[in-house]
Amino acid sequence: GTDDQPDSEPGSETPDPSAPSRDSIVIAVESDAVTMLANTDVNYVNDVQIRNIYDPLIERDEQGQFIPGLAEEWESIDELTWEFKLRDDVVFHNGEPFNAEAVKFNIDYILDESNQSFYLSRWTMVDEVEVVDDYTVRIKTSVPFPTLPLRIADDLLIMEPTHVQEVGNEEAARNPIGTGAYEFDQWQRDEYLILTANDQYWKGEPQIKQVTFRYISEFSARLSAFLSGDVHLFKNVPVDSVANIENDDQSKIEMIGSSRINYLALNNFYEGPLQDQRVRQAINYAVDVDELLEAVLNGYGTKMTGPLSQINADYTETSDYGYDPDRAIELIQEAGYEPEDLNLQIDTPSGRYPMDTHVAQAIASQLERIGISVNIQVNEWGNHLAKIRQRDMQDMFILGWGPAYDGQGTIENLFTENSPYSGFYDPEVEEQIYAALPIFDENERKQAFDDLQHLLVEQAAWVPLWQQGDLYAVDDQLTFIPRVDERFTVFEMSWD
Amino acid sequence: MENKSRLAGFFSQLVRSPTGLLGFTIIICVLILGIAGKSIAPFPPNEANFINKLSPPLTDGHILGTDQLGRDILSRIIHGTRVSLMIGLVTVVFAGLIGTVIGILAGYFRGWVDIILMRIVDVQLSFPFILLVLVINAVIGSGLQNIIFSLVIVGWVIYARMVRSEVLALREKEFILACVATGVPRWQIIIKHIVPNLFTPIIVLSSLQIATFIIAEASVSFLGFGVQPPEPAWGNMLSEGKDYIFSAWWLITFPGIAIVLTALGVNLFGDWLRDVLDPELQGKS
Amino acid sequence: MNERKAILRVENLKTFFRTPRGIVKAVNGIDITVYEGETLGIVGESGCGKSVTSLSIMGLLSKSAFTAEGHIYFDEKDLTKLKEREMRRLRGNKISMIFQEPMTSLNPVFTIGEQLSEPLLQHRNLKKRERRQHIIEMLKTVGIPRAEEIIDEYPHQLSGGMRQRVMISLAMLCEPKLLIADEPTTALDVTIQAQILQLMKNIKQEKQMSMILITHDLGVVAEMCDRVVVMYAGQVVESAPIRTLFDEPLHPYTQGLLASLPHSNTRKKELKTIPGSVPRPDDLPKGCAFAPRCPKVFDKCLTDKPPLFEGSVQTSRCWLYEDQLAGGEERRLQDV
Amino acid sequence: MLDYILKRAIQTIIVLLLALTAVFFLIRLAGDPTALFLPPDASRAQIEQFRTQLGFDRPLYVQYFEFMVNAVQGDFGTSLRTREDALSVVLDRVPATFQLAFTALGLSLLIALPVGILSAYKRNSIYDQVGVGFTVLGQAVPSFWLGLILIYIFAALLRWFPSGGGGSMMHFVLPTVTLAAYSVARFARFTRSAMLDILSKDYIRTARSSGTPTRRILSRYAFKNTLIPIITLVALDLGTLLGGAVITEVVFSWPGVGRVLYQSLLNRDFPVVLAGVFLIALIYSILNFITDVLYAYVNPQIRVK
Amino acid sequence: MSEYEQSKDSQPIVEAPAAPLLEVQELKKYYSIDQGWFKKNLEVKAVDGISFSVYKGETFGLVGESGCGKSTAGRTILKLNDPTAGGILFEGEDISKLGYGDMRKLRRKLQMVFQDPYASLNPKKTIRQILTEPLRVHNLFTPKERIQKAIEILEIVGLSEYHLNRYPHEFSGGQRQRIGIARAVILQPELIIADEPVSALDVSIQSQVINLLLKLQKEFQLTYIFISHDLGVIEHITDRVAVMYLGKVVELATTEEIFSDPKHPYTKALLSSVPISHPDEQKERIILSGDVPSAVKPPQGCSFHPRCPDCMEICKTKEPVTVQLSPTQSVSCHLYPKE
Ligand SMILES: Nc1ncnc2c1ncn2[C@@H]1O[C@H](COP(=O)(O)OP(=O)(O)OP(=O)(O)O)[C@@H](O)[C@H]1O
Ligand SMILES: Nc1ncnc2c1ncn2[C@@H]1O[C@H](COP(=O)(O)OP(=O)(O)OP(=O)(O)O)[C@@H](O)[C@H]1O
Ligand SMILES: [Mg+2]
Ligand SMILES: [Mg+2]
Ligand code: NI
Repeated sequence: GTDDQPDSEPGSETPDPSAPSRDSIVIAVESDAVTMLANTDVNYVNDVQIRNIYDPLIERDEQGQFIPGLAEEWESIDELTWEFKLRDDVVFHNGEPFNAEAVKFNIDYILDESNQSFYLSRWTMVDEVEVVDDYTVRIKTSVPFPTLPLRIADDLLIMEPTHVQEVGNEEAARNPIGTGAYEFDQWQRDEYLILTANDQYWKGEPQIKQVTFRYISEFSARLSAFLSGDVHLFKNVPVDSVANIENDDQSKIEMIGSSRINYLALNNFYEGPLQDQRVRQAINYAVDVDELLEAVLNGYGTKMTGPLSQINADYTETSDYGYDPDRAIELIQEAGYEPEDLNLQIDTPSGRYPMDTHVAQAIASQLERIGISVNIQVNEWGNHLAKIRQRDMQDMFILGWGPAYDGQGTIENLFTENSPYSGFYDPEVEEQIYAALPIFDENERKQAFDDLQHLLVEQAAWVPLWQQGDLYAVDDQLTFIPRVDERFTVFEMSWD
Repeated sequence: MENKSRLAGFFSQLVRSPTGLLGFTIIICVLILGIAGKSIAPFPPNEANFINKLSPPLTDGHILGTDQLGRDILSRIIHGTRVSLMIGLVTVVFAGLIGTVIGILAGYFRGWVDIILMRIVDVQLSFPFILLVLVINAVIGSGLQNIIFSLVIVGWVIYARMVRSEVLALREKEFILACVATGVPRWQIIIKHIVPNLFTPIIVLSSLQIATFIIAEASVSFLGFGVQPPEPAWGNMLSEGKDYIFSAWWLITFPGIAIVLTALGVNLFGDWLRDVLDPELQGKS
Repeated sequence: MNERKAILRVENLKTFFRTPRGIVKAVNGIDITVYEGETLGIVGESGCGKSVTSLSIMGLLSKSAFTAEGHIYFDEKDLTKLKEREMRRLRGNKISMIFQEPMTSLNPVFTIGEQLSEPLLQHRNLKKRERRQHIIEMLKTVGIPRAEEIIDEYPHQLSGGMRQRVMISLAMLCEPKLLIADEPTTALDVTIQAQILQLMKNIKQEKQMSMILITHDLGVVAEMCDRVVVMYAGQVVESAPIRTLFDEPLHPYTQGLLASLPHSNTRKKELKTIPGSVPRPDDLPKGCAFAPRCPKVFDKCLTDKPPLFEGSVQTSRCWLYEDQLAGGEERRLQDV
Repeated sequence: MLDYILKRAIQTIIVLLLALTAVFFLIRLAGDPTALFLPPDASRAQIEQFRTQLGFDRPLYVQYFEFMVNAVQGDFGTSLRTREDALSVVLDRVPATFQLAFTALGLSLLIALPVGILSAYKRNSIYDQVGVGFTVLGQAVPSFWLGLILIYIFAALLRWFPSGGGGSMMHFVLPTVTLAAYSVARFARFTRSAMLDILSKDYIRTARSSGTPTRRILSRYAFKNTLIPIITLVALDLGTLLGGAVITEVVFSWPGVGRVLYQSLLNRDFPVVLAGVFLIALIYSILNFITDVLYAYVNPQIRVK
Repeated sequence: MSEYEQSKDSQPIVEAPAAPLLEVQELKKYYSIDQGWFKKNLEVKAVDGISFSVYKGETFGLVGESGCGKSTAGRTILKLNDPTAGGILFEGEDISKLGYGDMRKLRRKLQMVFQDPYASLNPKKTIRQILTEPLRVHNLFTPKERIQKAIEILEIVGLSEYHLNRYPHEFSGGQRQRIGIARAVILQPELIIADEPVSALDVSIQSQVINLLLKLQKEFQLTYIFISHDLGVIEHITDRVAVMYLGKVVELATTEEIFSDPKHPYTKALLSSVPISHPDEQKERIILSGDVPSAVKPPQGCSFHPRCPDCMEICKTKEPVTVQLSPTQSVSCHLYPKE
């Protein structure tokens, strides 16, 4: 933005422009938070907001590696028990101390069915939380749970127990208390959320004193609010608008390869040509991912060759099918078809992933180059997801998955019969997946996941596209380092 | 001969009204585009050309520029004419038919039929048009047929109301009584005497409804339930282009102008038609 | 009779309408004189221009109408030359009008009192109370019972006859010099018509005003008028004192009209008729407008338009009287 | 009057019940909300459990009756998303919607009435042609397009007004203009034709014959008559403005009922959608009722008896 | 030689035969006006028990002021409205209970001419369609013959084949009324009810149409029920007259009796209200005070008593019965007590 209007808190009159006090920030997000309760709703937009109020036990650095948060260290004592040592210098916004009871409360909160936490299914393997002493806590699981730290890092945030118990969930959902860098101030549904700095924050005093999340659903409105200086930061700039922002001398673009991956699912749940591995391979040959990336995404994205992205802990390099239309035709013919026989459908959501409908249209035109006819079905997101869940999808669909930091979270949830998100299922593959999951030994586990990745590539289980390139529009004077986990950690930001 | 002179009279009246003539001209142009679009369009509408994407108007023969996939906007608008017109016309035809039948039933037989049908109408009127279209589309999914279907479901109501009140008035007219007195069977009274007298108001209403439906399609597309790409329709062009007002204004400007012009033409013509056909106004002059 | 002062003189008035189908010559050159204190009847068939004439005098025609030619002198002022503002000062004050449709001529959303205040508000400088008093008196004069209550009621609460009385009181409020009544009783029942006609007679006598009474009913004319003007297709075809007209009608049209009344014929026998129907104003014959229906038509009628031939008390627009009556003035020969 | 109110109330209740029924079944057809609420890795068992919690496992008619029984008591359940009371989720948005709708309505009338009256009075003049031209144009412009263009010009290029959100007076300008554009067109056209109709009435001629000046005829006599049809139209449109401002609310991120309904629909947050539909239908009916009362007030023919 | 011309030769039956063609017995038609769900509907007693007979070949007149129920009576007799009570005997058969379908067949013999020549013709139909439709729905003749009939009847009513393909709006009021009459006559009915067929027409046209009606009556031996408020026309054309007031027949007599010796005070007042026909004519006026009361709340007793110049005490409470004063004249008034 041009004019210095740092404080454009909605509801207030425009502040005096002569006082360029740069201690507040406005971040635009697509939609309202659902609730201010932690550990309840899995929605991304919700998470990025409340993570400024609540802290996790385990954090990630910008590259997604675990670093200590409220927990100073953690280890697995045996296959079924993890122990966490907690910080002893943290207090909640209301002055209550943070301790092991708080951790227990929050995990129990997830496990308590009456709270209807959407995280519950991921945590069912947790049996019990044991408070060892004030700052030590043990988590016992019913089966080996090697990825528990990951769950803890990605899901668990710490709410103040007595507050929640006293006021009840409904009130706590409107009036949160955590240990985070920012304290809750006000929340106007569908308009804004205002947080103010927690000067007692255990990591130090935040530089930015006030954060406003404004809810602007239309991109154009978001961009214009940004360009006019009402908003200082927002995510998901469409690739074709990047130049606009870069050309504005008060603005800049920050980009990072996200942990979220996009792919073209090849559905073999459903009787059809795609049940033939050769046809799936042919499609892998016929789709020119490089061209898509370059032409549709203007290069903003990192190409993938297998099921996992490079930032995934279990990533191994797999070979790329490359673009080979002739080979594609051959394979189709081997499978007993002519490309012209094939009439396939691509389902795509609209506006869910960068350029999703355009990617679908571009893929369609690539497939049409070798003679396959393709029709496109654009679904409203709810319908798209429901179709996948109900296994009503036709031949192919576009979907994204994330955050995908580990092999298990991705592969188990994508390529088994229970989970229809890749549209791919093969009994042999599934058997191998289930064999790999409980392996606790680091090396063995790595090997198993390496093999799985090669197998999936060979099976042409899907057409891997790319690691989404997250594009942020940032006020030129704001120091903001984008994170793979898509979070707005305001504590880490500062004005020049 | 009679018809010829009526047609001639129609045109001579049209020529004298600047707004009517403007509307008529626009409609004719749009119709020509809709019918002959394929042969007029300079490029295939769905041919992606990534190298040329988002080129501004007047580059490389793309008079109105290209879109995100390098497709020629002019060609897409021309092809979209067909879809938009089809939505307008087909919806009007079906909504008109259903609404008319229901309106006649309610108006002619009155009593129970009327009460039930009119409560249904009330229900539908008690929540907003666009919301209803959205709900229906959320249920049945998006796509051309579905849009038309939902617009029809929503659109018949206005016809039903209008036709009902016309029929209520008509059935008290002396010429209908005269039919009864002559011994004309009831169904013949409806079909031969009431229906022909509904044509004028229906045509006038339809001429205005077409524009409403074309705009409604665009709105529904805008909210994400539109015609399936790559098939170009004005609404989905706008919806695909809405994120580009800053980077490529032509994406949203030209299809928007196409809609506005068409709706304008249809409305102007409809207004004029109403003035000309309205027997009251005619009687007075 | 000639010594009497003319209060209104209409000279060669032509009122035309612009329509999409061209110019309609609704009133095509008429001359009317109204003397002080007399009642002039205008009769003629539907569409012959009676209402347009009266509206021209009042200056109440719609925008598509224009005065192509002619003058209307009222109190020696030419109304066709007056500005709207000046005309407004006359309307409802010096000249008033009663309309045919008592049902639609009153505004349904205002009380009787509110509507009747209007002429007083415009032309008289009265306080609110005085106005009300005045209105109530007027309502009583026209024979409205419960005037104090009726004044606050709405038109739909009154019957047709009552409304026509209200219309009359509206016209009479400022005691105009000239009252134009355009078919004041056509929409009413005979018994009510008799009441209203009686009332109008009384009021006229009392207030010593002049009146133009427009009607298609020769009976009403016979009852009310001193002189009669017969119109046909936008023109005056005959004018005469009332008895002369009934006893010695000159124009074949007037003769036909009188002859076709049921009273003038034997019961159950065929009535005498005028064949054919009134020509449309945009489709007038070349010669005399009545020629196609005239039983006494001869060659000249078909080719030349007759001027208005004037006798001492009677005028007639018919070639039959070319010799008997004085010839029309030159200008009339030319223009038609 | 009392029995009239009773009759209206009964009618309204029937319409509301029918509307709720229609939307209930429509929305059940829209499919299962579980997909959108549970994380993608939720197990089948958990999905089942969630469905049980929502009561989706029971026969549809049982769900329907239970819903209706609760709905009649004003209980639409809790939002699946926010776990707040569904009706209050919608009710919270009513003020914002009302503000926008009434400002837009005010603006529309402020422009439309004079334009309509004058173009009727000066029929076929240049003024009329231009006026009519603009009103037809107003109806031909899709509101989202107008909204985006306004944002582009006035928020982004000129930076005169904020591009969205609620709050200060400045925030009202663009959404109000967008929302009003269509109604201005409609009202002006309607006023014009109603006025034309009234001006040709006999009683206007009567007023003129009393020597009343034109201005007074327009502003006092004809205006009150025109008001009758206009009130009906305004009520009809106000209903649309209140519930139908979806697009404007989405484009301008206006925290109103339309937007929350739209989002709840996308999220398959059924209780909120149903509560919203109920509320809109209710408001609409109430408005209609108020209209009728107003109508009776200006139209004495109805008032008596 | 056409059928129509043939029938010219036969003599019209003027003498009333013993059996009436149409007999109306205590006919009632009440309209109910919806007053909401919780109020009793208002009842408009538009026709409240009228009885009369019409004989073949005669012209029976119905007069009365606006709103007294003339049109309702006419329409109810033709079953364009369902009667509330009472009998309608046509050629001895009670048609008051017939359904739409059965009635349809009878309509060949019962026709109607309407008041408004503009509203009574469908603007979307050509004259050909309007005139052939009655023949078509009654399955008379072949399509070709129907057109032939239409042309014949057009010529009889003074129009020509040349007008066949025109639309109603191309005709003047008088011409339209002729078409309306032609439509009624083309089926050669027994009875025509003419509801104010001339009151919308100009004086000079009125006489043409009356002549046409007289001519047709002679040619086809038609029976008319002629409804009008114009006493001049009634006097000229009818044989017998019923005077109606507020849904009731107050006096019924031959036309001569009514006009020369009216008995009911209302009839007298009505006749005296007719404007004079020559300026020299002197007329004794009975100016009635007050308005016609509404049919929703008819006054107690004799419904005419509030306006009646001869009102007596009994009139205010007791409804008069019909008294037969002579074989041809009957009246309902307390001035003429039953012996
Ligand atoms: N506004 C108008 N535009 C065009 N023609 C008009 C207009 N008003 C009247 N005329 C025509 O002028 C002629 C005279 O009309 P006018 O109303 O004066 O007739 P009238 O003698 O009063 O008839 P009636 O007895 O039916 O009232 C008619 O032919 C009519 O068609
Ligand atoms: N469809 C109807 N519903 C309710 N009341 C009606 C209806 N038709 C007529 N009436 C009432 O019935 C009474 C008689 O009406 P009808 O038309 O028969 O009178 P009329 O004698 O023909 O009068 P006019 O001379 O005005 O034609 C009137 O009070 C009228 O208001
Ligand atoms: Mg007139
Ligand atoms: Mg009648
Ligand atoms: Ni008369």
